[in-house]
Amino acid sequence: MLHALQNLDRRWIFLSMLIAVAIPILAKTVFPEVVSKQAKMVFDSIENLPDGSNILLSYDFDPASQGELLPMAQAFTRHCSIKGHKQYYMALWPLGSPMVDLSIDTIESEYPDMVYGEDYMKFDYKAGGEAVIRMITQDLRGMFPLDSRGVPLDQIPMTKNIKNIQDMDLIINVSAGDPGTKQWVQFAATPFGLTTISGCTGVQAPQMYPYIPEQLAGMLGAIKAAAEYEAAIDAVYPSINDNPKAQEAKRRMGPQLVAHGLMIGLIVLGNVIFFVSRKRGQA
Amino acid sequence: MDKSLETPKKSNNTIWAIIFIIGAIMLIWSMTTSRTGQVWVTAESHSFSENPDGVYTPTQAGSGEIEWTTYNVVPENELTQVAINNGEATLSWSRTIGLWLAAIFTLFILSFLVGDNPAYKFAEAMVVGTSAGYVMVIGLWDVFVPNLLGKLLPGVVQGWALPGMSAEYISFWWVYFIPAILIVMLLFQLMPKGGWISRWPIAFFIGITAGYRMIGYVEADLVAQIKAGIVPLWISGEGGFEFWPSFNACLLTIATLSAMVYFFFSVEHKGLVGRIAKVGIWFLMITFGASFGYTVMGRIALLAARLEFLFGEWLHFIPSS
Amino acid sequence: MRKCASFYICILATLAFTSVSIAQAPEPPSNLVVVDTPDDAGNSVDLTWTLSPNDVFNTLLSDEQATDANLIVASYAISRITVDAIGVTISDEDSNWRVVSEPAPGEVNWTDRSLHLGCTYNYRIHAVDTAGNTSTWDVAESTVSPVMQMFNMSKAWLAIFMLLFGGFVAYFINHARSGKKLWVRKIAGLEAIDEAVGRATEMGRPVLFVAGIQDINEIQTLAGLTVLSRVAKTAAEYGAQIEVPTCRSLVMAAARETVEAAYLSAGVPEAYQPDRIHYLTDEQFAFVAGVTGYMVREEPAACIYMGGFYAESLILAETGNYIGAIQVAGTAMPSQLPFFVAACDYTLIGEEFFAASAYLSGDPLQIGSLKGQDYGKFMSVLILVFGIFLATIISMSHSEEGASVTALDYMKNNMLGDEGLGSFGGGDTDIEGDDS
Amino acid sequence: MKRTVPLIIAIIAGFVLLIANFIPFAEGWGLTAQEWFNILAVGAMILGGGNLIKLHLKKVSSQRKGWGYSAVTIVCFFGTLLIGMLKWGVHPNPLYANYSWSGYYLESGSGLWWIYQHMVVPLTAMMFAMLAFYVATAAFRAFRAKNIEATLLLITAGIVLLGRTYAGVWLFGWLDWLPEGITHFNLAGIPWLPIDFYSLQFDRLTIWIMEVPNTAGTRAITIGIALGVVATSLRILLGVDRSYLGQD
Repeated sequence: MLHALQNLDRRWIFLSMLIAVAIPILAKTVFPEVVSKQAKMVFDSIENLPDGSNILLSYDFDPASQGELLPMAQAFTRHCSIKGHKQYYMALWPLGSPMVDLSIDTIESEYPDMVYGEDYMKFDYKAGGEAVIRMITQDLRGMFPLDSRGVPLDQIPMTKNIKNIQDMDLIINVSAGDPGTKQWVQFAATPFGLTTISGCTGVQAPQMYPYIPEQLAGMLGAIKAAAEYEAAIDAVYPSINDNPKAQEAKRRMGPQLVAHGLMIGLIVLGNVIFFVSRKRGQA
Repeated sequence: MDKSLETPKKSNNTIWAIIFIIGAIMLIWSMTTSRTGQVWVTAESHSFSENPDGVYTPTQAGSGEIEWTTYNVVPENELTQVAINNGEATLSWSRTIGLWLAAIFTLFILSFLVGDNPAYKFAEAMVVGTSAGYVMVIGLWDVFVPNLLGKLLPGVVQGWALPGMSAEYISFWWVYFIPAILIVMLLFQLMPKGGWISRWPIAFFIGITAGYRMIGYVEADLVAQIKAGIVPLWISGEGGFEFWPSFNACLLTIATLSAMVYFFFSVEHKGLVGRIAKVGIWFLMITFGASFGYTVMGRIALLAARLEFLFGEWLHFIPSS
Repeated sequence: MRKCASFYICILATLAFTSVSIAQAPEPPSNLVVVDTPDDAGNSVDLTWTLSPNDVFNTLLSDEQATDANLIVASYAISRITVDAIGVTISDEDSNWRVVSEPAPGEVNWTDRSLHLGCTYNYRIHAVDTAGNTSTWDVAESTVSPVMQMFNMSKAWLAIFMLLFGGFVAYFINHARSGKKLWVRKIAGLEAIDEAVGRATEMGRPVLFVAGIQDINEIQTLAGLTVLSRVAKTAAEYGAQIEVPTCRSLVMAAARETVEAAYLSAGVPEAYQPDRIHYLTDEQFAFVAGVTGYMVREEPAACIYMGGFYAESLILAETGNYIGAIQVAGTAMPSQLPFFVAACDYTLIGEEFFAASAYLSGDPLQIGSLKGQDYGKFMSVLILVFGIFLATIISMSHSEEGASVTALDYMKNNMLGDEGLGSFGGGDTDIEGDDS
Repeated sequence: MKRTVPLIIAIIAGFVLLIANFIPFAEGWGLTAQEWFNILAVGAMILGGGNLIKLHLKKVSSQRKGWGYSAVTIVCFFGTLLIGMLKWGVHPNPLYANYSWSGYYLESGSGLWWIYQHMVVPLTAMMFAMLAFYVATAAFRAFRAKNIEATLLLITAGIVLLGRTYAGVWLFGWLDWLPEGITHFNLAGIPWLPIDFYSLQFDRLTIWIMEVPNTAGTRAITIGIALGVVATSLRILLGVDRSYLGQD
């Protein structure tokens, strides 16, 4: 038995992980969410702004991470749209631009009253990472002469009177790495005191905690926080409950629960085998 | 990774056979119950004609001077037999083939779990080529054309790709020759000889990075972090002394300081310092444990999203999002 | 304070009275004051105003006004005119009043950042209600010309810290270069490496070394190569075989040089086999597949990972564990450290890895910087301890003023904040041009 | 020429950026330098693509093992590049209908969009998602509680894993069955020391771990890294570290 477990073909483990994730997806299991402090802080920083505030949303992630980050990015878009905030989208990753398009699609299909150029707009991708952040804290036009539709910023109502991103009331950053939340904190939030919130991958989340609350007004770490944030929006705006697309992160918590359980089971089992075999080896 | 130790060769064929059979059953089941992997679209026509100002504005379909058609995807749950019958919705072959390819490529990569195989290698070669090409196209249209070419040849760029741009030269437009020359110098690195020429732009890169990183890190990660670490160890609220907040503040301080002591390299880890460093390493381990948990959580979310794609968009077992 | 309030109530009463006579329009905001923004390049000014009495956020609002839904302020509008300019021509648009901002109700300040140095501007503000009726304009008392400051005083302490921390590093680098010996503590992980190589020799199996997947210009790769030189030397002395697959061709070239030199210094140049140090591929996962393939085939007795790693850290450590090798790792990637710590026998954590490299190489640049950083850390700890001490005293004594409060405020707001040098200690630090 | 000029360029560029933070007059210089930097970053992208292709071309021309896959990479690269550069299948921008090149390069339905949607997205996303499987095998075969440090790490990880799902709440559901006098009480009548067993619920414990020990540990690491960056940057700005200039 012990020997068999020690030499277990690892494809059995692969298979168990596949099943652990697939079954809850097919069964469409959804668990209730308790809104934690962090998710509440993020919700409040958008909710408590006066309607029509300027919000910069920077999508610094790519399709590889969209499983973790797209639900929260979409939740940010929906929340900002419900509140009628002016949304300025940008991307610091070359593959972030199509992620912004997905949010724009959401606005167009779910909030048809919002007008491009008055309520939301998109800037192109620009290369340079943190240097782009530094530059637009002082001069937006130097980096973005045109918006993504090729219109000069002076002809767009939303950007006409915007000199740089110090004119923003809030910066939302959805980040999968570098450049991402750390760079926004270093080059926008700390030197200029701009209120910044972040949605980031699980890999980065623990490293952002020291910045909260002074340098980062709130943070959503990975899919769990996205689910809590969705729940927070649901609680205040129940109409969004009917939209299955707005429940994506909550749906994804089902696979998470089973897979986390599997992970703990595997670690425990692995250690039991380790200790038992070590004992026998000594005996 | 390697087959020799972990996977006896003969078992491979059995596994492949089982996988193919299960896959075929799922596919047949899906195809008998739904429109597996089909993408239906509706047409939308765009029509423009010139107004007296010389600007092209949208007009009635069919009456414009410039016309084209785009297609919008009909979501699975909105697709009705009526719409199909009256020709409103049509099957998009390019998107349907694309969806099947996307699913097949996903399975190619998944096949690596059984063992290294040509399908995986093929998919891997493709991802490297397409993503590199894609990034270069974006760099061209989003940065190179508007931010460099648009400054050096504003008239040409305005009349060609960015009609909204001003066709006039800005003052000091010629300084943009400097980054243009630096790019050319950078590309010398690809040449068999003259690689040293690329040192100029690389030095520029490194100098700028060093300059702004130094400020950014000192301001946000050093000074601001010290400030954030200054908390009173004795916290009292309305009801007087509060134990748990004070306890947390003490723990936070002890943990921060002891972990910093661990990273002192001018002192031997002996005696008191050694013991403090030991406490520091324990707190670091808890930090790493938290990081471990979060990372695992993230990795699983990625897999869940891909399976949702396979089961939803492709096989229609669950509503696609 | 109370006096002030009653004064405002008087004004309000008057205003409320007069508003009846004006047909259906909100009261204008008042007291528009425009001043130059301190510490800038002369392209912005700060505006402040007092809320309109019809603003729901106005704390002085009487119930009667609040119920008048028609008059509630929906937004404000600020407009600007350029009255004078030196050196630039004023465009037609700017020579007339034009709206430059529409603050939401409840807001009492705004910064106009799109100004030009050398121009003079005037501002006015009015309130707009939900029906679109506008109040009369409240014009700023005086025009304003933005001024450029010589030095950004709000960053004065930042500059001091930069000089201080930079000074430590520069001093110690200089010190080390002048030939003085600087002491760095022994790094425990290095003994683990020797042990691992020793065991590999006993078992007659090779030693695997991976220097991360970053390119040669990254500092972690360089540190990894320094450790490699130690590993190679030990292996050469013991007569163990060493295998170094690399992810970048340049790293391969550097690794070959390093290993050759190590074998030479161990006195066995003939045992050096360059083919054992080979480049696999640039692609992350393909590289790991290649390395793990080697691992399960050859079963090295010791696996040493030193450098910058990403997601592949997990796969490497897992395979190494499976084949029962002794594993030693070192990286400064915070997100990958947990996996190495959990799966390897010994891990050099973050800076420890750089310290190991400095310790081994004896390079004055590395040792000097390490020493400088230690002093920087020491100073950070001192500031932290002193600040916590002050904060605790204040909190225990419930005092709201006194020397400790002043000192803590100065620390947090001036030294570690953005209020500049201030006037702590009584000295006049206000320099020319700083009109804050 | 080969080493001195680059050294001067690096030092000047670095110092311009540095002083632009402190002297408002120099702000404009800093902005110009950064604008060049961002444009040059595109040059780095081209260089990256060029290096990749050079490498794979070499493999193909020498017909080394697996050269067929390199050929696939090259074909995919040039195919994507060509389709994207020619804006294949892209309609004009509706705002400027008479400019045929004015459209969005990633317009839905265009050639590049097709490649992005059906090749780039599934391939990159699945490649990354494979880590979920590796993490599972590593859990079984590699993560061992062999000493106090590793044990602490694994226990924390377990709590966080459970605490970040519904299991964190569910596992402690039995607390609701207990009378309040047991779940909440003050130790030995000391009023300032409230004990609340609900705080041990894994979801709350996770939040505590993140906010106290994790924040502290990460803060220590962050401060250390910041000082390290100061040291490396300074070595470049003072011209003592010239490793980026290479050997010759």
